[in-house]
Amino acid sequence: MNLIHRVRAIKQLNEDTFLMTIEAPEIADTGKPGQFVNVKCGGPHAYLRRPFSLCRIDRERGTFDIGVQIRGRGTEALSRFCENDPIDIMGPFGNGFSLNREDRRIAVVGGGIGVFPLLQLLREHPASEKLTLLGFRNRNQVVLEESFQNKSDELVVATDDGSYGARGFVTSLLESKLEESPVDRVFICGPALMMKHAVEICKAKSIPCEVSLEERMGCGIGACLGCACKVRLSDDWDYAHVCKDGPVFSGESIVFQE
Amino acid sequence: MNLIHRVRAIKQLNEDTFLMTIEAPEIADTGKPGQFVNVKCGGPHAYLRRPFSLCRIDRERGTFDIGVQIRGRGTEALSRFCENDPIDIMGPFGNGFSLNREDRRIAVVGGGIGVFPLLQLLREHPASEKLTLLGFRNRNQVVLEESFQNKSDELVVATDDGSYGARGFVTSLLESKLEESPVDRVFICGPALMMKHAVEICKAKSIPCEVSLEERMGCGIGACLGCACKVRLSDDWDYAHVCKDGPVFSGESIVFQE
Amino acid sequence: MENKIDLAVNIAGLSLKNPVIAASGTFGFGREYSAFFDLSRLGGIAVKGLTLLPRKGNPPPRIAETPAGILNSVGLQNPGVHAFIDDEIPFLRRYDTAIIANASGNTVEDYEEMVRILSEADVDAIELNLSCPNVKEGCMAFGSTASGIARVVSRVRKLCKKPLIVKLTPNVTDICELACAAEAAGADALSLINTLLGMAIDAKTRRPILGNVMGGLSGPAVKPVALRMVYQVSKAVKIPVIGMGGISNGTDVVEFLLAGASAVMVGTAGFVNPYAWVQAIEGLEQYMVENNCWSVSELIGGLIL
Amino acid sequence: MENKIDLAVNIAGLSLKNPVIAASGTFGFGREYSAFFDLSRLGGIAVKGLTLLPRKGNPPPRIAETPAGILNSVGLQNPGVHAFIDDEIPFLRRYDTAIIANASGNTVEDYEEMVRILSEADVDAIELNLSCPNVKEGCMAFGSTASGIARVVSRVRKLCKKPLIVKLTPNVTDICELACAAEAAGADALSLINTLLGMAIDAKTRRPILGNVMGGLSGPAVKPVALRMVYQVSKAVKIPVIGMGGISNGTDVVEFLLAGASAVMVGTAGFVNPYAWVQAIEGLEQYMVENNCWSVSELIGGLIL
Ligand SMILES: Cc1cc2nc3c(=O)[nH]c(=O)nc-3n(C[C@H](O)[C@H](O)[C@H](O)COP(=O)(O)OP(=O)(O)OC[C@H]3O[C@@H](n4cnc5c(N)ncnc54)[C@H](O)[C@@H]3O)c2cc1C
Ligand SMILES: Cc1cc2nc3c(=O)[nH]c(=O)nc-3n(C[C@H](O)[C@H](O)[C@H](O)COP(=O)(O)OP(=O)(O)OC[C@H]3O[C@@H](n4cnc5c(N)ncnc54)[C@H](O)[C@@H]3O)c2cc1C
Ligand SMILES: Cc1cc2nc3c(=O)[nH]c(=O)nc-3n(C[C@H](O)[C@H](O)[C@H](O)COP(=O)(O)O)c2cc1C
Ligand SMILES: Cc1cc2nc3c(=O)[nH]c(=O)nc-3n(C[C@H](O)[C@H](O)[C@H](O)COP(=O)(O)O)c2cc1C
Ligand code: FES
Ligand code: FES
Repeated sequence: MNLIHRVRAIKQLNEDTFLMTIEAPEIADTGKPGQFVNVKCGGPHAYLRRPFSLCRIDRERGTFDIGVQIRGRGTEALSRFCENDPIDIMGPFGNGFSLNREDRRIAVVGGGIGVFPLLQLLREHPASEKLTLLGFRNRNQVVLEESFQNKSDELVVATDDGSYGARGFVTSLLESKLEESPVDRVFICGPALMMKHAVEICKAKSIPCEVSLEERMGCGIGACLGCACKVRLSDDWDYAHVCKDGPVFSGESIVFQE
Repeated sequence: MNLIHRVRAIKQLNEDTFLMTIEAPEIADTGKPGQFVNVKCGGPHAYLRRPFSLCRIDRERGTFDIGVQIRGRGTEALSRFCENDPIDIMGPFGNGFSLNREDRRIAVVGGGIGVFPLLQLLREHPASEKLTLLGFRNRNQVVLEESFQNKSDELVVATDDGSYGARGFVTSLLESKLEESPVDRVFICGPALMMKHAVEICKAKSIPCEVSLEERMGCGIGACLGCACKVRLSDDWDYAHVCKDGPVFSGESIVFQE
Repeated sequence: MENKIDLAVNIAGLSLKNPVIAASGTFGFGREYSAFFDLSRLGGIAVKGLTLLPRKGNPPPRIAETPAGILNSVGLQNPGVHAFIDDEIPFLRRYDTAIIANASGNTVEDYEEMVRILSEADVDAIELNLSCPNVKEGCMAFGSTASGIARVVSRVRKLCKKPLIVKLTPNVTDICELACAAEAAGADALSLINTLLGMAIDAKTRRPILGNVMGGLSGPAVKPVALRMVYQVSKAVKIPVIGMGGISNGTDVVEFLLAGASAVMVGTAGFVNPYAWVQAIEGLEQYMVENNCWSVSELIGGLIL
Repeated sequence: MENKIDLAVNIAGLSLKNPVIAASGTFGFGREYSAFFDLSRLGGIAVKGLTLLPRKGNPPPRIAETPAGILNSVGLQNPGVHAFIDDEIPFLRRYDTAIIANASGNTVEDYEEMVRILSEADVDAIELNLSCPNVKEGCMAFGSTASGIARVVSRVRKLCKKPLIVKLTPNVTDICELACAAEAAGADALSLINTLLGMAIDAKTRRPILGNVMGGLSGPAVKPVALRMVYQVSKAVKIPVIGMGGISNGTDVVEFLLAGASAVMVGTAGFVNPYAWVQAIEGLEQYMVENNCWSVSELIGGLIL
């Protein structure tokens, strides 16, 4: 398997977030929305690879995009890549979101960098009606609004501080939207607390939902058992593994930690 | 002290050796032949700095050159720097070669990458007659011949395999040249074994000589006592430190290891 | 170039086509990495640490990155020895590589039972994990004193019908003392090092990064410690030593062989580079070609002082 | 912004203007780094390890680079305690920073004599080095058992007129046992960790890189082990703990304080970045500003579990 691909473009989205386009025909060919790639970020301090969700796939060009927020040494090193640089990427890994024809109306709910995997989901999902709810901390954090607009029948953006779009948490938006008209499935990605609340809202309305989880990874492919997350069994619980059993799980199955 | 300087040019000298020009007015101003700089090479695997001798100083432009042979992870990372890249360099450190007006005739003897510090020595030494003897493994390893030619009254190049210039070791050249006509001082830099032999030759002829030593360094400034080398005392021996007491030592004072 | 280089080694009756083994806990049961290369290329596979009953392991996060290394607190999550025998051995036996069962227990009786079961199973050797830092009972408690090691090893020795490898912890004052205790009690070979006990803290949240607070350090950062211990132990005992800790490439393999190891294990490096295992073999072979070395035995313990 | 942040700490009577101390053996006697910054900015300076008589140290090479770390086998090269007092203290006293004398010996009597001499000298504290891995006798022999530590510390305690810091080796099974032994014997504070014993081999030459074969590992690579030990020890004893091992910046300092250290030492990182010491102080201060923290004591042991 060839792991060395090529950076095709880097586009700054805001102060600390950028979109990287990578040429990798095999990944573009087989990648599904919700899957992730595991990237060697380089730099003297990032030893392990870092996982990033497929954000947009261009199968014709043989490229895909990842959206990256600079959070620490790995993402910092990644931000220094330039066009045409070789880049070491493994993937695509994980299961991806469900793409059911029966789901006619869907809602996607994204918070912060959790919005990234939802874009490709919107691009590929066969539903006829797509509602998109995105939450950001403030106006400066809003990213990819136009791209989401293009792929949604309705898009609502909220900011925690009201500096852009609706004021408040995206979960409140979800609650009131579901009140107005229910959907067949909700797809959620964002901070753990946000996902927890969103899942509770869906549960209360008996609407099935899927969440995309994050966990610190070792191998990224299921060999090290590093990326455990707690899942409900019928009368017990167990650990599943985000890289292999996920990163997408049915919202009901996850035991969110405090 | 500002440690961040700028790469001005990189020039390949042969397959595994390059010359790097660095803009650093303070280092160019104060640097003396035989002194070295301590360079953060970057890359994921080189933690410590690496020492390189000042090879050529251009005080007007405020730049200096180092000649670098790729030997391992640090020099490998260094070879990837590009023009205009910032580079973290400490120096100049060490004592440098003696520049005595009384030394009218001098010989410099360089082996392999040991030739580098000798170029700036030739450029600055006040002697009226300068003999330069350079030894390389083979024709492909010969570097900077023209620069040395320009600064020497006589230049002889030898290669171990005779593929260029004289055949054999530079120490044999030294021996026969000193036979022909003695000099006031010999300056030697190269592999340990070569320096050992060269010093013995000088000793036999009672000609004072100076050698520039290499040793693995921690701090590069005399604080860690890492770079010890064995020196002769009148009736005993002690450790001196290459970074602070050297890298240039009088040839007679050094106890060369087997 | 005609290649007559002999990479094979024999560790106390366990014959390996080459000295590179996948380290326990980093390679699962081989399935994941079989997508990247033919497992038959490996000298052997030490499977994920097994216990009598299935174990869930420790709470997440279980991985923290540290300078040139990682901490893990997986805590022996595994499906239990019976599921291993039923579900994993058949898969592994499709490949021509040695299977090493890594066994842990809470009590001496656990270890005995594990060895009894595994002696009847289709595995090529048993590696006794007396050194896992991530579980409360067992393991380290036995593994960090000579008397603990002597007790467990002498008891299982009587039941063990396979080559018995004892894996040692580096978190001790005198690893040679432990190595000698294992040898005297009947170990056929030793493997070392397991992980160094460490910890990572997130200054922002003021919390430990690992759910289990402490974890085991592995990867390149530990290589100097591992190399030193392999050197010391292989001088102290007569049985073969399998070296590991931070090995990432063929040069690292050579260093461990020179220090006295008869074979090596590669773990953490494979997380970053899934070809680390095969590249370690290729790198070793290349070194041997370049240095006119025709058999691995010429390198073992070949350090020049 | 008005800065009311209080960086001062008091370690068993030793008051430091801030908790960052230069680690012994990495800072000489301060002269070299005084060309880079004002030594008065430091909380303190632990000088190069001293012995009664001058020592030449070990044969070169004495330094080997390892992943994110270094090995050293300097072996306590120093001019002897008398030369230190005559030639170095006057220089150091030009700066407003605490002087910590790091003392080693081959015998208990050596240690007693060192402490007797240093108690009369113009130093602010004595750090007993019971943990140098680079010398054959003394040090590690005493330092790696509780009884050895108890013996040396209780004997010097009677003679010591300065705050007495005992420096511990990490190359032990149970560092808490040693820490408690030092506390019981009268140590005023503990400092840890000294270096981890390690080794590096050059595959090309098949020789050890260090002239002394083995050496002490320091730098970022050891940070997780150091942090774990500081955490364990500061829970086990009541006396203050000075933490070190791989600290390179302010965030690292915060992590050690959270783990329980009352002050820290910075060593190897300064070889790469001569401003590491002052940047560690500045980074700590910045963290405190950003986190509304007005006194270092709010951070010490502040780990949230
Ligand atoms: C399946 C999956 C998909 C992801 N997709 C994206 C994406 O599309 N875009 C994006 O910007 N980020 C994504 N992340 C998160 C991203 O992997 C982390 O932000 C990144 O690993 C941080 O690396 P760092 O070196 O910059 O941070 P570090 O310096 O390692 O740590 C900084 C902080 O980042 C967080 N972090 C570190 N490692 C991880 C990890 N493996 N998972 C989650 N958080 C971590 C921790 O809170 C830590 O405190 C995803 C994570 C997972 C598991
Ligand atoms: C005072 C001084 C001046 C020097 N001047 C020059 C110069 O002008 N041009 C040049 O090409 N090289 C010079 N060197 C040597 C240069 O520092 C080393 O080649 C370099 O440090 C190797 O780094 P690396 O990471 O590539 O090698 P590594 O991967 O660290 O090791 C590869 C090999 O390089 C050698 N080596 C490693 N560190 C040192 C060291 N500190 N000193 C000597 N050898 C070492 C060892 O033999 C080792 O096996 C000088 C060394 C000293 C001490
Ligand atoms: C994620 C992880 C899980 C591990 N699990 C086990 C285990 O179950 N049994 C065991 O004996 N060693 C286990 N180890 C230790 C490794 O087998 C090996 O001893 C150690 O990681 C050092 O080698 P390395 O640096 O090449 O990884 C584990 C290591 C890691 C990183
Ligand atoms: C080159 C060198 C010399 C050292 N000499 C001494 C010493 O003389 N006495 C001592 O107690 N510790 C000595 N140490 C250990 C350091 O003081 C410190 O405990 C260790 O290096 C860990 O900290 P660091 O990772 O910040 O360097 C030395 C360390 C190095 C790297
Ligand atoms: S990261 Fe290794 S199992 Fe998921
Ligand atoms: S390298 Fe530190 S004293 Fe010379």
